Amino acid sequence: MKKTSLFSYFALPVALVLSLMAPESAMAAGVSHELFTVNNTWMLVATFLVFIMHLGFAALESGLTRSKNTTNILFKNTAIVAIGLLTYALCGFNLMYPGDFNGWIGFAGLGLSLPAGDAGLIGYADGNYTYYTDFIFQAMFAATAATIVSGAVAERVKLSSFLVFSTVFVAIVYPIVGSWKWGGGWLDKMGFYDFAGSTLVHGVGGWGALACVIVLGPRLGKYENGQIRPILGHSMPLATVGVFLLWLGWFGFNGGSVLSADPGAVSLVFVTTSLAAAAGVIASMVTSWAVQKKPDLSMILNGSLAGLVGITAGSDTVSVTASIIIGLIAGVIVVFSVMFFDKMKIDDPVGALSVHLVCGIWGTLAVGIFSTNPDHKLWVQLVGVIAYGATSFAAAFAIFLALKGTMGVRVSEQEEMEGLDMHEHGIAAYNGFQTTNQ
Amino acid sequence: MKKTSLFSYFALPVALVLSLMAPESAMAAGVSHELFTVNNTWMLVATFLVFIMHLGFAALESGLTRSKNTTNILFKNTAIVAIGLLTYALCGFNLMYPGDFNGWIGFAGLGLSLPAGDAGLIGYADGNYTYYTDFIFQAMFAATAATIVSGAVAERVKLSSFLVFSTVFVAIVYPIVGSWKWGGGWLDKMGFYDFAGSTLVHGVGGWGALACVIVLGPRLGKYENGQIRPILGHSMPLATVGVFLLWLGWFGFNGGSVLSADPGAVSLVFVTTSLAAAAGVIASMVTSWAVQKKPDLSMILNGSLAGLVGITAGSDTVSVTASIIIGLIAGVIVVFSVMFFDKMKIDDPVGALSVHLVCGIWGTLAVGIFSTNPDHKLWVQLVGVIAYGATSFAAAFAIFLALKGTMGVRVSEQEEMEGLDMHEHGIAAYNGFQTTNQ
Amino acid sequence: MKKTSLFSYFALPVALVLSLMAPESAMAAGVSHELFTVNNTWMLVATFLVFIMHLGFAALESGLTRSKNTTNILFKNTAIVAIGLLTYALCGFNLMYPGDFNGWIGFAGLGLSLPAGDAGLIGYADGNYTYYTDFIFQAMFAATAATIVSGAVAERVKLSSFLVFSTVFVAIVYPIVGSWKWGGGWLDKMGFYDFAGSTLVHGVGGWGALACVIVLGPRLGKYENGQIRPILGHSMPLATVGVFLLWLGWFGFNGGSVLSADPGAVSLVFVTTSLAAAAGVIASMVTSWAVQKKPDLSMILNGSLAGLVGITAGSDTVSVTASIIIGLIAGVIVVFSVMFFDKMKIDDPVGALSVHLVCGIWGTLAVGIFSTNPDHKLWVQLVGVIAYGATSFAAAFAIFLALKGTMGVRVSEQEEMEGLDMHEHGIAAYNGFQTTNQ
Amino acid sequence: MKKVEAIIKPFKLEEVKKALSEIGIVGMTISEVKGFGRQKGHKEHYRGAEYAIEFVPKIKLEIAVSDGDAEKVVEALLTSAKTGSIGDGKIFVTSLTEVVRIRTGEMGESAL
Amino acid sequence: MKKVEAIIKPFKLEEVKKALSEIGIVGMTISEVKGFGRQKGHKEHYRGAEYAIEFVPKIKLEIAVSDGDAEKVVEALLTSAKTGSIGDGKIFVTSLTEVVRIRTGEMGESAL
Amino acid sequence: MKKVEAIIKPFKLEEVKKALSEIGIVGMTISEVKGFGRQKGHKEHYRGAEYAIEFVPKIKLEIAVSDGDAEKVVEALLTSAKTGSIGDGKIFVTSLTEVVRIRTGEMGESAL
Ligand SMILES: Nc1ncnc2c1ncn2[C@@H]1O[C@H](COP(=O)(O)OP(=O)(O)O)[C@@H](O)[C@H]1O
Ligand SMILES: Nc1ncnc2c1ncn2[C@@H]1O[C@H](COP(=O)(O)OP(=O)(O)O)[C@@H](O)[C@H]1O
Ligand SMILES: Nc1ncnc2c1ncn2[C@@H]1O[C@H](COP(=O)(O)OP(=O)(O)O)[C@@H](O)[C@H]1O
Repeated sequence: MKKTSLFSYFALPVALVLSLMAPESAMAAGVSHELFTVNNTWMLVATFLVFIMHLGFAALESGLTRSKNTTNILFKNTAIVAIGLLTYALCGFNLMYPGDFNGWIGFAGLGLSLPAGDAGLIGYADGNYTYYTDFIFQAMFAATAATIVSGAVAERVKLSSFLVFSTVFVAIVYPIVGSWKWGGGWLDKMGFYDFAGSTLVHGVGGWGALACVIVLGPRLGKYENGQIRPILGHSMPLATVGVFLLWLGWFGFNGGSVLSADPGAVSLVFVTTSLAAAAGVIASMVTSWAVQKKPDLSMILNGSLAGLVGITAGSDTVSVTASIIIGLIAGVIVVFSVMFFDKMKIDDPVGALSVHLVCGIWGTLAVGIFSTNPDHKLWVQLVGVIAYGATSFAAAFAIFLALKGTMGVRVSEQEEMEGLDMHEHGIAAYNGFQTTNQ
Repeated sequence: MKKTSLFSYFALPVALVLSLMAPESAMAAGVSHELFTVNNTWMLVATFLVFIMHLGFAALESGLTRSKNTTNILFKNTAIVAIGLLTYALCGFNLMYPGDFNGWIGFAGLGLSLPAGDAGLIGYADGNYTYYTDFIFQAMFAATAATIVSGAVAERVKLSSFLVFSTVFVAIVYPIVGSWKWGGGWLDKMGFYDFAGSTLVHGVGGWGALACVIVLGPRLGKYENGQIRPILGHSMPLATVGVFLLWLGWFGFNGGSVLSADPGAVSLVFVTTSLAAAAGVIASMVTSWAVQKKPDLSMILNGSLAGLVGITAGSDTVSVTASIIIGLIAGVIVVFSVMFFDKMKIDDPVGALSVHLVCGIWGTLAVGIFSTNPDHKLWVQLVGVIAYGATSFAAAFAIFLALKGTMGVRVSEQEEMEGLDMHEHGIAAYNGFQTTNQ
Repeated sequence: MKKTSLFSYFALPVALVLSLMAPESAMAAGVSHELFTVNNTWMLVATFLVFIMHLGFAALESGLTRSKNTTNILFKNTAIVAIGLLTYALCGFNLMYPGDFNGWIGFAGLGLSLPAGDAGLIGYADGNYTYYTDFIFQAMFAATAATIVSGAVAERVKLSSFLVFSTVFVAIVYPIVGSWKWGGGWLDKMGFYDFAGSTLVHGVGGWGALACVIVLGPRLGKYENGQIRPILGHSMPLATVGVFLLWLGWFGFNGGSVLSADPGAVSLVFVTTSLAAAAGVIASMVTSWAVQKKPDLSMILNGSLAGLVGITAGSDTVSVTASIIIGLIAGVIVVFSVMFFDKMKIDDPVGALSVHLVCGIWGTLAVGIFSTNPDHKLWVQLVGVIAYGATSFAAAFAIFLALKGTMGVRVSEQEEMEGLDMHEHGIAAYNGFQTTNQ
Repeated sequence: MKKVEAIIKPFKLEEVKKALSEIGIVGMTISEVKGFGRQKGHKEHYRGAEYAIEFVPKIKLEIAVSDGDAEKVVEALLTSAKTGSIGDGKIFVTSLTEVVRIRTGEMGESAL
Repeated sequence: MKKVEAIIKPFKLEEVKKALSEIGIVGMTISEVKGFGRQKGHKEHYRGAEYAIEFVPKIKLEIAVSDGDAEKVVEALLTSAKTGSIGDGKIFVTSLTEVVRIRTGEMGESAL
Repeated sequence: MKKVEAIIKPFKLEEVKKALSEIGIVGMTISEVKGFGRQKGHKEHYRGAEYAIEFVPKIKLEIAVSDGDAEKVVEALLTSAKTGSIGDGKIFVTSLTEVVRIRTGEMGESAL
């Protein structure tokens, strides 16, 4: 049971009845102010950890692309955080957690509103966190879904169109499909399980990315005469900084998804998360060493993220050994997946599809295989994967196609060749040449 | 009520009388060891978050300046943290929180001294944190004021003079003016409100920066024949890393200024802080897109900081909607302010004046406009702004002028043209040329 | 008393007897769920702080070396985290904390196993943290020892051999010698004190590094015709980012070594840690300014780390004044030590020997000099230093010599001259040249 | 022997290299340069102030060839580097007094 | 036609460019180079050991001009690039056999 | 006067510089270039796809010398830059019409 029942009722006048509906967590009345405070503190720590993932994405994506597009990528990633937070305040939060609803779509109204009475404090979520903590933690999550798309469409997407796409995707698509599970909707009722968002965040972002990449087409020169021409990332240090920050943020992403500071659960999640990431590194190292004959840094960076995405859905519900297996498999998958998408001429500069989409699916299904909870069924997980895939892909495809027909989604050939930095922003990312202002 | 009454008495022999003076926080006797522990833990988390802001400043300032001065900037920022911490231990802390004093200037003695009895632990601050936590959290704050100056004087200031200036500024000026409000001095008595330091930290640093920049003059070649010649920052990735780390640190800067882990207050501060930053990004994006015709990355980076500085004074006392408005206005202000200072031929390489001084003023006044607390009056806020401005500016001006007359404050023309890195430090920031050691 | 008695018994069926053995901490039965939760939360925060040190090492080491070897360094540092975590799960944890053992070597079995009963939760460590927290916090420590070696052997070591070395070192050597003190072994019984690992982590890593560097020899061209030819680090920003992140991580490294959120102890550790680092900066600045005539950024970066390593052994048990003295001395030592190793033709590209080994020794001895606890004796500290030195050095020397005789430990001359990045990994760290994919 | 130097647009390099390979050129040396010319750099804004980007990134190729091949090389360059818009670049031809292959000490055309 | 190459101090570029514009030069190509010469790099310390900075950053300009303009260009360079202290740099003049404008295929002086 | 240009392997620079100093050369200018030649770049893999590294990092030296010294310089280069394996590089010699020292305005051989 995750973000569900805690949220469904906050619009009710008497929030204290909440305590009667959530038997497996402590009674609101039964949670001391002390425990409430530590729970809330941990959730805020998790919040700033998820925040720093945005810097992780910005660094990773710019590191794995060319320097002539770096300003553009940094700009997008900065803007997306802002867009994500503001739209989530405006409507996303209340779309994702609409309270009592038909299970498919509901809306609790524009803006934020602190529930009356002490429901805004200790009574809000059984003493696990305040209303504001709930909002800000969820808001940080929301923006990550759009950021995933950013990496896949890098180096050719038109800035304005991308900003419009992100706004719609994060303000409407992400929260509506999110409500199906975390808002207590139909998939939640069916028993689908996705602890921290292998599918709800990474899958949704990944499907969106796939749709956009298909509409957009590959970068100029990537596939020529039937051959794949690798386009090298311009800065491995930047990419590495990005991955470590993402891993750091994942302690909050997964650890915060416990939705309290419960010592047993949070510490287990730290262990499974870390070991899956480590296993992803080792497996991708061995795989890339075997397949490419040399150990590819960019692959082990992807490998650690693959392990992290893989463990996200089940990090609280699988054994330590299972977490290692999940990570190992994710690390193997990601290498072949990167090669597969390239063979399909689906151009994804940073490996976002392989990491977030493919390993997001793997992680979600892995719950059905490895969960220690017998209620988790593989077929239900599969239903969830398909439902999210179909909807997110279709929605993103439709939005992006509409943008293509109106504003256009791709920069001009000249702009792409000369770099988006000078054309979209008028400023290069690196201005080290001695001649510029001596 | 902020850092005031908690500190005013710690030199008293019987610290437990404290509990009688602070009715709105829990009685010291009434705070459990558990709550004390979580409060203190949060304050330490906030401490390390503020610490990382120093890396944020170092990265932002070096990113927005030329590569020939990068080593110098990194050096200054590393040294300032050290200077800030050590001088705060030596005298700053006891100047800023002198206990009972005349409201203008007081001094509780050199060095740190753990109050006797359990006043050093749970009894020290009503169970909100220990004496050592208090010191280290405040010490991290102190150094930021000097760092703000560092950015504005970059690329031409003499290293030794700057280090002397910083030492005096952070050891004496910052804590004395700080005592007027946070130490319980005359402005505190008057009802002036500055939650986390829009004026006490950012304003003081900003006024100091303005004084130094005026004494120092612009960089060679910045203003020629009545024209502004932009000097491009050498690394946008570095600047972006800096801004994200600053934003991250702000969760501790503002969140820690609650001075306890109080769930309602800290989570509200997280929300207002984040949304103001996000609003700052969006507003500066729109403004720079409209004014400059292209969306300027350096402007939205400044924009997020503008929002953060703007919300700093009132982040616990304004509504969520107000926080967005404050951020939006800050984001607009910062763009025009950058242009204004350039027109005035006041050369500020990183926008420190616009971000910290101008938006610091705006944030302080915004409390008078948007605060939900009727005790906060706009005119009192204005008095505070003027008092801090006059004093900090005058003090910085005097110190820097004295240095100019003695050690000199500016590097030679040749040094400025060839770069401070080789002349002051004998080492370039980047040594990638193949010829240096093959 | 540190990690000792808490661990010695976790294999016992009735873990609750634990509470009887640890009189100086609260009774397990006596620790409330609230305090347990905050303790555990702090330990998890400390865990992610130690994690980020790995990024710190990666950045520092690649910043202080040449760009042609950067991919290689980033690769090694990413792989080591993974190796460290996985081997610690496999055998390291149970070698280091074997429970009741002969004091020299013991093994509690392969893999992790949650102790039965509530021993895995509140009863596991007197309510200070859970079993999983214990493991993951210790596992993050383990990997740092191997990373220290990485910096010293940079730019010439063969990747595969280094990975094998690290695996053996971190899986077997580090935990076995670690058990002598933290596992409750003979040095613990003798009264040796090393709070957070000046010797157990930094010393062990440093001695290992010394052994490897001696076997490996200096980089080509470092010492020619009896002269030292400095090889400049390629990126000062990267190095600076690394040092700030290490300092950040140290709040968890030392702060987490309190092994609970105890407000007095953790906040004292924050103060001593910060002031020692600051003092290290100032002392190394003054020393390098005096000796080299110019203030060397790379030296003050090493200086802050020197202060941090120096305070690690005694950060909970020395006075604030002592912490400053320890840091100042460390800052002086590190400058001369760097010069000394160079004179000895022991080539250490990043100063790892001076920072971790030399200041690790200094910090361990400093406990004997400055500790407020009369039980800490200088001669016992010296015994510890010698015991750890002899064993770690000998073990590393033997392993690395064996590798030299079999796989070889050094890349070919050509590879070293042209850079490890292209030869070991087939990818340069920076691909900014316009010609690569336009 | 001649040295043909060409200043071209960076994204044309791949094509130029191919064209040269096709006419049998097996060696060349390239470098990053910045060009100033009719292709006036655009005006941009940075932090609110206007600046002209006067120097545009270019690639410089240097190709040593026998006298006979020089014309062929120039022609190959002309067709492969051309986009037709301002800033396509220049070709400069100079005479080489001597060419030596360092590895073998060969001189003259056999060193090419 | 002639190619004038000048090695100058980086911070002089702006001034040199202006001087050249004034005498009607509309095209040039510049690159980053490092110079070794009488302006012996200073001795510096890095991590306690001394090292000599022998290679000093310089800018290289290449300007193709008609034979008649060469002297004017050299003169403009001489006055604008000069500081009077060691390391001001050198000017080299070579003969160009041919110049071609890639965009139009124009040859000779009209290609300049 | 002559300009001797040499394309060499980057790690040979130190040795070459020493060899040139020994024969009395006090000035030179170097730059980073990339070379394309017989030393075919290896094939590498990046993210699973093969790519050829066709351009290899090289250092270009430019040395202006009197006609009489040119041969000596070439010889010094030949011995000091040689490793014997493919890719050692080339030496190109051209005639200089004029050399000027910016600082003093000296011309011809005295400007070297
Ligand atoms: N006189 C010159 N000397 C050296 N390089 C030149 C000269 N004129 C032009 N160039 C180079 O050729 C490039 C293209 O020239 P430009 O005048 O912009 O357009 P076009 O090639 O269409 O005439 C310039 O960027 C510069 O690098
Ligand atoms: N013989 C030479 N060949 C090529 N370049 C040279 C030569 N001599 C000097 N230079 C270049 O000119 C620059 C300035 O020369 P230098 O001897 O330092 O001072 P000056 O120009 O005052 O004589 C050098 O840094 C180098 O780039
Ligand atoms: N025709 C040429 N024109 C210009 N530079 C050349 C030419 N041929 C070779 N080079 C340069 O010389 C370098 C070495 O040449 P290469 O053919 O690889 O080996 P070798 O020097 O052993 O013949 C190349 O990388 C390139 O920089």
